[in-house]
Amino acid sequence: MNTEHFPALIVVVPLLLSFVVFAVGLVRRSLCLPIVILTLLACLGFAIGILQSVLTKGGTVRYYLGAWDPPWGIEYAVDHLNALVLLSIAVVSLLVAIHSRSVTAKEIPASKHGPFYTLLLLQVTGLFGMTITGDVFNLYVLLEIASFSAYAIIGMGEGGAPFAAFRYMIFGTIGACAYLLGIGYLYILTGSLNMADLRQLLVPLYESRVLLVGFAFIMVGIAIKMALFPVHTWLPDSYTLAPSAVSALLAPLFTKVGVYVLLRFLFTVFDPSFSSQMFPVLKVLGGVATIGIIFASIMALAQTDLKRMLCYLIVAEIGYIVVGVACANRVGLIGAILHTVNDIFMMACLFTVAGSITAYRGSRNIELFRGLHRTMPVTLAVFVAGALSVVGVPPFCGFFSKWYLVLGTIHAGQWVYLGVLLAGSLLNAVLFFRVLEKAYFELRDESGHAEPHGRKRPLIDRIPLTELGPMVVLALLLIFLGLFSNNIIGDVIEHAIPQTMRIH
Amino acid sequence: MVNDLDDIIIKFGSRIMIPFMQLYGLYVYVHGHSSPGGGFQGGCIVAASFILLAVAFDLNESKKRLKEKLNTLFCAVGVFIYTGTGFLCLVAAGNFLDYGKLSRILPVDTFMARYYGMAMIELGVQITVMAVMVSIFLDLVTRGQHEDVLGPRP
Amino acid sequence: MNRIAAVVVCIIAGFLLLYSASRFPRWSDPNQPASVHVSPRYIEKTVAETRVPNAVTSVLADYRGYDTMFETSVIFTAGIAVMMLLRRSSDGK
Amino acid sequence: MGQFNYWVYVVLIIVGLYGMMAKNNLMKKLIGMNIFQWAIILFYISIGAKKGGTIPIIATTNPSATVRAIDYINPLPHVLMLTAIVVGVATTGIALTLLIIIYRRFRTLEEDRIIKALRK
Repeated sequence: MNTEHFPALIVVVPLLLSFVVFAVGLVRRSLCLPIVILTLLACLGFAIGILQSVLTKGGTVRYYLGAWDPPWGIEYAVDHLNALVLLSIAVVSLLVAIHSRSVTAKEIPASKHGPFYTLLLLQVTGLFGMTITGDVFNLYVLLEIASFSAYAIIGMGEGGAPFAAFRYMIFGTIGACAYLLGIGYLYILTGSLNMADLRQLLVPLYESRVLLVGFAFIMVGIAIKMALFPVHTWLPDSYTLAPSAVSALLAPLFTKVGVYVLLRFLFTVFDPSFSSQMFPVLKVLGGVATIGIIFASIMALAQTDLKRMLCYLIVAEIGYIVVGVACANRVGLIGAILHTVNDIFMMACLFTVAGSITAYRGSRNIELFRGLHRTMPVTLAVFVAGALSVVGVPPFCGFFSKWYLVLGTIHAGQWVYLGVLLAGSLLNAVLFFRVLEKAYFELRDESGHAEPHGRKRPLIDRIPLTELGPMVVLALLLIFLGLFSNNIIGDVIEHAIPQTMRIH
Repeated sequence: MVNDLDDIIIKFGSRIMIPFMQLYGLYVYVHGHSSPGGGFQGGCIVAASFILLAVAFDLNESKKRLKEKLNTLFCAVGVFIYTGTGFLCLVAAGNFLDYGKLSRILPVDTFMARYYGMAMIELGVQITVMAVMVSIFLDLVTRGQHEDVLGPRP
Repeated sequence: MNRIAAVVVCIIAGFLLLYSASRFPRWSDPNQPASVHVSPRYIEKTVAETRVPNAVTSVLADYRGYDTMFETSVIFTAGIAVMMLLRRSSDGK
Repeated sequence: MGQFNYWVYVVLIIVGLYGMMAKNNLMKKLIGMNIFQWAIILFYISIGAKKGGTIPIIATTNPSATVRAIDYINPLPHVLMLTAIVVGVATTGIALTLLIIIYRRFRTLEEDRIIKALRK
């Protein structure tokens, strides 16, 4: 099988294997995770292959499903932007899956491992599919697959988790239906569902009020799915109460795929000129995002629950990315795309650490960080790497994307955005200082955790290597992404910027 | 469940109706190509017959006819048939789901290959829809407590 | 509080929807864009290209068969979700 | 009255949206969610209508016969909505499951009481 089929395979292989995992889970539960990991490894291979073929071709790689030409059939259109996001999803989901082995064993009863891993794989399928598709309705269906598996897995948790999942479901359904309604408006105006086709057909309709309302509904739908500030309320509850393995997968990926969809609609389905001039959407988004950054950063400061704190951080990070988009210039957009990718890795890093610590300590309270550097030095070092990256300290990747975001706001002359970006980073620094102070400088570790009984394999940091390895890899990736950010921008992101914006 | 409400009319009536419902479900699937219908509708009708069995008699009766584990397996088998058909097209050197290329495997021309490819995936849809509808119904009415509905315990 | 927010959102959404619905192409107009751009091929070519006279089936299973695959997967997802969620609370008794 | 379908769908959407946001009982929220979804389905189906068109099942099986698109209604919205219906069924299934678990845990489906119980 040659590379031309990779775009289909990257979605279909995890889908097919999820059924296999389910069937195998009925017979032998221990085989589920190895199959999941092998599948994700294959997906990583496909993602690399896709990125390579996009780079060698230097343009959009298209794949016609069922061999029907685009406006009639469904097409996959992969350009630099999707290829980059696909690769990030593949890497992070693989690492999180490996990491999830021991965490899942602690958190989820063995009888449910089969369905759990099936849903995990379906989740990844949905995310891949949303990223790669070139058809607006296909995106909706895949969005629902990803959402359903999220609702179900979040609903598994203890205490208020089913309630959080239900609220997430109500919000998610409003979002998905608003999106469906929006594409219905596009359909009634043009008769097409293909993104590339829509772009051409919509140009003469930019004055139409039906189109404006449809566009507004699509934006609302995507905003809910990516947890933009006023409609983020579903996120902290549901991601906090989700099992750790899943929050480490959902938190970095789902919201960022939402950002990707936003970029797709703003700059591919609609012409950039429409989004920036005809309709004040970028101004609205930017204004909302600035409030969101400040609000979420302050809310994060107020939390005593580690995971909930990180959840508010996600809302703030989404704000940063949207501010970059709202600058509507080349540098700002580079910053936004780079920050999307970086944020996937930063959040994966932080959430895997949070998962390990909570699984080890049995509680999510930040107080439990006290004296953690003695018992879990490596894990804590990984957390520091993630924290420094979020704050934006030079060798780590977060610095470079924030640098571009700052440059973007300066180019656009948006001093409010600039101020908010800097203030937000400062708040994040305070936030992490508070946590790390507990971990490093408050020495008493009175909780007196005994060594885990009956351990079978050598443990570093009192956690198995399968758990520690992925975290360390993620931390190293943060540095690598930082060091090679120039290459990433030059080779990939530059080509993902819409033509009309490259001139600056 | 319904034991104290042992109604002969309901039992007898559903006993007569169920085979016809299942036959009709299959008819709707088979004729989906030339009349309203298809895998989803047919699957719903077949599932309704099992649900009627569970309502008119009791859950055990329904589960005697459709073993829980088999039903669970069917959920995966249906989608597997669908996706597998897609992969078959890849093997036949076409794009994913390009049934036309199945003519290299099946003894028919390109157009009829599309016809039969569709029949194949509709079968997958039918099986999955049937199994999932029954499974959701049984899980919801028993609130997951019914031991046999739940499959093996750890 | 909740109710006031709901009323506000409903009024805004209702205004937007009515505002746009008045400018829709006329209902059941055979010449509206949705009826002339992509869909005619499905009707005119379904027999020629797939030998299936039911255009809904041919679009569902062939032209847009990929959507249907995920539609089936959605059903499958729901099935195992229900199974997993309910089964769990029974063995955690 | 030509746009009747579209007015009806707007009304249904508002009803559903209000139910989802304002109702205190989770079951009523779910019902609102269903109304919302069906409203969108009605909207799509309305797009497919053509005056004088019949159901999109071609009367001939002769591959070379000419078929006029104007005689048959638009099949695409119907296909899309078949998918949306399935999504609706799946949502309802998962939502009912979650409601069962919520009820088992909190012995109520009133949102304010659940929140109160969670605060404790």
